[in-house]
Amino acid sequence: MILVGERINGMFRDIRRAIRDKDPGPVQHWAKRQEEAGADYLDVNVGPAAEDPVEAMKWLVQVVQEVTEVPLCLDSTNYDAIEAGLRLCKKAAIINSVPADRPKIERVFPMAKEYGAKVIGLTMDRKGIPKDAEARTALAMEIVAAADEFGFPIEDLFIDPLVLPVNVAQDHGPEVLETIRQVKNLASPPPKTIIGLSNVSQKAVHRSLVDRTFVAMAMAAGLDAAILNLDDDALLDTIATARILLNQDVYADSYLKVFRSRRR
Amino acid sequence: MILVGERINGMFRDIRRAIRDKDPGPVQHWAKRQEEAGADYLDVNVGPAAEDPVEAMKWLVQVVQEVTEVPLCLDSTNYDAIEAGLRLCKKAAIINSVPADRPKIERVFPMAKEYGAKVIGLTMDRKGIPKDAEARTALAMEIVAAADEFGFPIEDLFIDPLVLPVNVAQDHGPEVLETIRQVKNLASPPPKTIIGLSNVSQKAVHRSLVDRTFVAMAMAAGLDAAILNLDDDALLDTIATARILLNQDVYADSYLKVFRSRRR
Amino acid sequence: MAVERIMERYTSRVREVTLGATAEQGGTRSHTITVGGDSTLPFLHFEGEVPHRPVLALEVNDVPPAWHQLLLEHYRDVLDDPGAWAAKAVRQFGADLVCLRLVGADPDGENRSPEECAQVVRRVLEAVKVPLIVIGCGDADKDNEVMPAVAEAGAGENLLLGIATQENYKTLTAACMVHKHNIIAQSPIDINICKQLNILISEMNMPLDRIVIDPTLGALGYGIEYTYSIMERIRLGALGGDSMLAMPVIVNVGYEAWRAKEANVPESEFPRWGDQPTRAVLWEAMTGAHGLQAGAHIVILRNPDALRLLRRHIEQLMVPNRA
Amino acid sequence: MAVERIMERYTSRVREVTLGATAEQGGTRSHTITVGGDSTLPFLHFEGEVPHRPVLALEVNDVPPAWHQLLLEHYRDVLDDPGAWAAKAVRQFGADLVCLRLVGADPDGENRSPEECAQVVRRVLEAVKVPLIVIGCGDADKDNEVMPAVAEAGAGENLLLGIATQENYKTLTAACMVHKHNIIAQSPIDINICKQLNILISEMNMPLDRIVIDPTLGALGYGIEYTYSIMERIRLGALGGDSMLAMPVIVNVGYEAWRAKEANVPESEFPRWGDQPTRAVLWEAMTGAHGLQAGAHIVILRNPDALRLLRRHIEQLMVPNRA
Repeated sequence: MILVGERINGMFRDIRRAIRDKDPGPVQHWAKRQEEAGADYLDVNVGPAAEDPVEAMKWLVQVVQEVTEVPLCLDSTNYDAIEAGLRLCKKAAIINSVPADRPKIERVFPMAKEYGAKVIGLTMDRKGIPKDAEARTALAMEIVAAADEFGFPIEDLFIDPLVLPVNVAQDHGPEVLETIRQVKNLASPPPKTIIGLSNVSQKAVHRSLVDRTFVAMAMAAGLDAAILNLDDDALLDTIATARILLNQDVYADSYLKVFRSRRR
Repeated sequence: MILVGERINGMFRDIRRAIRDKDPGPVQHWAKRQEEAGADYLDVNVGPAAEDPVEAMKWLVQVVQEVTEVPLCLDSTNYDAIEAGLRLCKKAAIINSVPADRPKIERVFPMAKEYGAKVIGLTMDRKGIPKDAEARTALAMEIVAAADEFGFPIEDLFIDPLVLPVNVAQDHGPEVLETIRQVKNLASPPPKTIIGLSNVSQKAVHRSLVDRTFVAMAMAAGLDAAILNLDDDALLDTIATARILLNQDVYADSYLKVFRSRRR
Repeated sequence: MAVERIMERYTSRVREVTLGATAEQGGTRSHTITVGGDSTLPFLHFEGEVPHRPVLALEVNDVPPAWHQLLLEHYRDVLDDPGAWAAKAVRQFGADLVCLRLVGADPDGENRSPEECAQVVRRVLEAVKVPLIVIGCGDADKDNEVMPAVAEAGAGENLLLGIATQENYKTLTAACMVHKHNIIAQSPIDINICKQLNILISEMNMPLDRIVIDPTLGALGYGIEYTYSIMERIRLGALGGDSMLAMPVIVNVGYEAWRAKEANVPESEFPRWGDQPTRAVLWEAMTGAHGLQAGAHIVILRNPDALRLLRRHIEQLMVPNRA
Repeated sequence: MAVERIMERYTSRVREVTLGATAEQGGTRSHTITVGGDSTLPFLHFEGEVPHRPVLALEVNDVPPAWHQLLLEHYRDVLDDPGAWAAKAVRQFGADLVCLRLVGADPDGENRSPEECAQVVRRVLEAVKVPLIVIGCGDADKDNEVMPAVAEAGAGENLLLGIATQENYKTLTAACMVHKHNIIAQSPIDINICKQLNILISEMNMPLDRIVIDPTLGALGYGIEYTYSIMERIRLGALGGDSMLAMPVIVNVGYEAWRAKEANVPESEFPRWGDQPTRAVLWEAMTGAHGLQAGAHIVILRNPDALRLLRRHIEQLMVPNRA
């Protein structure tokens, strides 16, 4: 599992304030903390409130890279902000994200190739997010075909089937799991799959329980990566256990400890 | 999810002693306790040490039925013991179990029909348990075909793909999950699937974590039932959450409490 | 070629709720009304049972309401007397039950006292012998004073009292439990809150067969499709064994339909919309018909003409269509 | 028709471990030996790198062992002098390194003192300049006394010391850490215990590049296939990025092969098994060849004839087979 830390996001109040006040403190705190928790990537999102998203993204990327070498996942719908960020990234980043929408595809894939970045493709188009797995997979197929067309390596493409909150869109859950399963058959090698895990428990009670139950189910369906809350120890324990049960890591009595300390 | 309480089993010391001393106390304690925890069935197994399995099974069935109306899952490789138990069961029971072995199939299905019992079919034959999902599914198919031949309703057949301990047979885990998925395509209506959940964590550390992670994964694959430790609250919470995430129960903030109290 | 008839088999059914109490049951109603009990989707008689036909209530206010002229015309002679209004609704217009709305309690309006409200309830109970629904003014704090007095005044009558919401259900639930009434549990077109509220009410030890769900119907043109999908899921939940969704459903059609511009604006303003009186009746009736199709068991109306149309519609819907 | 050559791409490699220390590194060895570093399955040069050829050790005992006559013949002149034995093993028979087994420490045998054992180690270190492996007598308590003395006696020499097990690893690990030696971590043909033991040792802060895995090889005919599958999984784990399995592997072939009846019984007893001396050499060599195919980096042998056969085999295995 590729673990992407979700915490450097302008949706969180401390990060929003840090961006506004140009205060690197909270940003670097979370960069280090997520690195210690085993982040493979750090998601970096200026949030919807940023006045100048391009400048804010540049600042975030610089500030984060001052304290960690963990590569970044640049998260924005503003592709100028993403490109500005990519220019500053010291390691190959992930572009988060592109929907199955032609003009955006044409903007993102050439940019990704230029900067050697990976890409997250969303199973949505201008009409929004379809409910059933077949329609979601069809949109994934469009993105896979586009990647192929632009000569973008499929192994570097992550399909995000778009998890929705269980307390308002419960019927999407099984469809997301089925989409993960189907996407793994779209190409050889198949694209990777990724989810924004915390979405599933948005405004629900028992958030950690919901998150970790869903991640186990998604991993059983073939999930490769997740953007998630690395501060949730029970969640990391579940991921470690799911890896053991899927025979992806060799069991040893200390497997939880090993998983937690694998980056240190 | 159909939950079968595992606790009335001569493998446990208190039950073994109870059978030996004809002391109904521990048996009835666990019967009530598992009923309160929401058992849909109570597994009843005299254990390997019982001197007279037929008499022991009769005694267990009687003693359990004195305190609960929860139906039973008669668990023995001794079919005379099972038949003696079936004769005493007040409600339709489950026969646990029959492998893909012709003489045993010929003994079990007619008996199941006579007593209106459901049947658990194991994906093993005289040669043992195969590793890969295809071979397991092929054995399941044999059992499904046999059920059909004997006019046994497929909805009353549970296929058990045989979970093995993760710390000695780690490579079986993904195969079991795949078998669950494949078995659901064997017939229309498909047979049900069941696992002996606690097997997966046998002699492993973090047993509850391993159990609940695996059950979420198996439920995502289509699991219908499990023989499990109903004393494990975290496990029941995970099952409740998986049901919510699979859209099998409607989410409400109190869903955990509702799931726990559904039998009361 | 023979067409295979695919039928669903459900494991459970909607719970039955009985409203009203006769003399021998400790009340003064001439009869009781039972709703619910369905073991299939609405009116699919060939798949399961629809044991009770849906019932229609007419709304009665304790003070003359600021309704559209067209509506007021039906009730002009009784607007000052809720008892007479209720009697007219039942005897002249054929309502199965009366839904008394205690608008007069509103602190921003007449701010009537709990005792005054209780008096109105007594008056209406004397005036009609059908089971009674009583709904507060909508101000949470005031309703928490008024409804206990109403529950006490109606003790023994097995009323249906409302409206409990996720934010304010405890006082009303307690009052219903003490005086053995039924409760309306309202959620804002949200099945999760609907279920959660039923859980919360039942956790106070209110019996599940004394709860009626108000899913908050959207009027025709105002989110009616969304209500449909929520009500369908409620019914499927009930049929699938979810005991916290297996309650009969009440929909407040008169109130919602008359909030729509389409029911109110005169032809002069939108000539292409046609005759307003006809349009208003149809708007209310169609909203009600939709509620029935979606699974409603009790429909609260305002316009007696809409009631007449729906009554005929229900008769047709209840014709067995078994295979 | 062109055949597509499917190649695996692994993300990681086996860690390198270096044994011995030259004068400038603080020791007295003439050279060091590095094992491991593989980035592919054994000898698949076309898929990845096999940077170091596997090395062969000959076993030397501190007291004359109760070995089969056939073996003893090779060492008859040096059985009483471990130094001379080691020198013969290296100079005459061409062993890459010496594996000194301190059988004499056994409390049920000669029960030699730690200091006596340390003295033997010093003697062997003087006699040969190749890196040294030292293994205790197998009695856990006694080894916990002996091995710290051995570690101290060999300080600076970067020895490979054994044998740590899940039940008894702390004393040896501490001794290796203090005196900067490498450790053999042995597990009973069980990948889970293998990994767990590496974790336990590393949790004591032993650097991972100073651990060598002994997976407990089964001899030919005695579960060799099972060992193969465990060793294959260890290698696949290492290549897949499991740092707790990415250690070089040592196999105790001489000891295991000579436990087999097939190596020992005379032709007279089983005429169809053929000439015993030839059979014994082959039994040991074949067990060793299997160990190499399964991923061993260090093979401990007893019979110099088996060593000669394996040496030639390794030369052939190391011929590049890149595409």
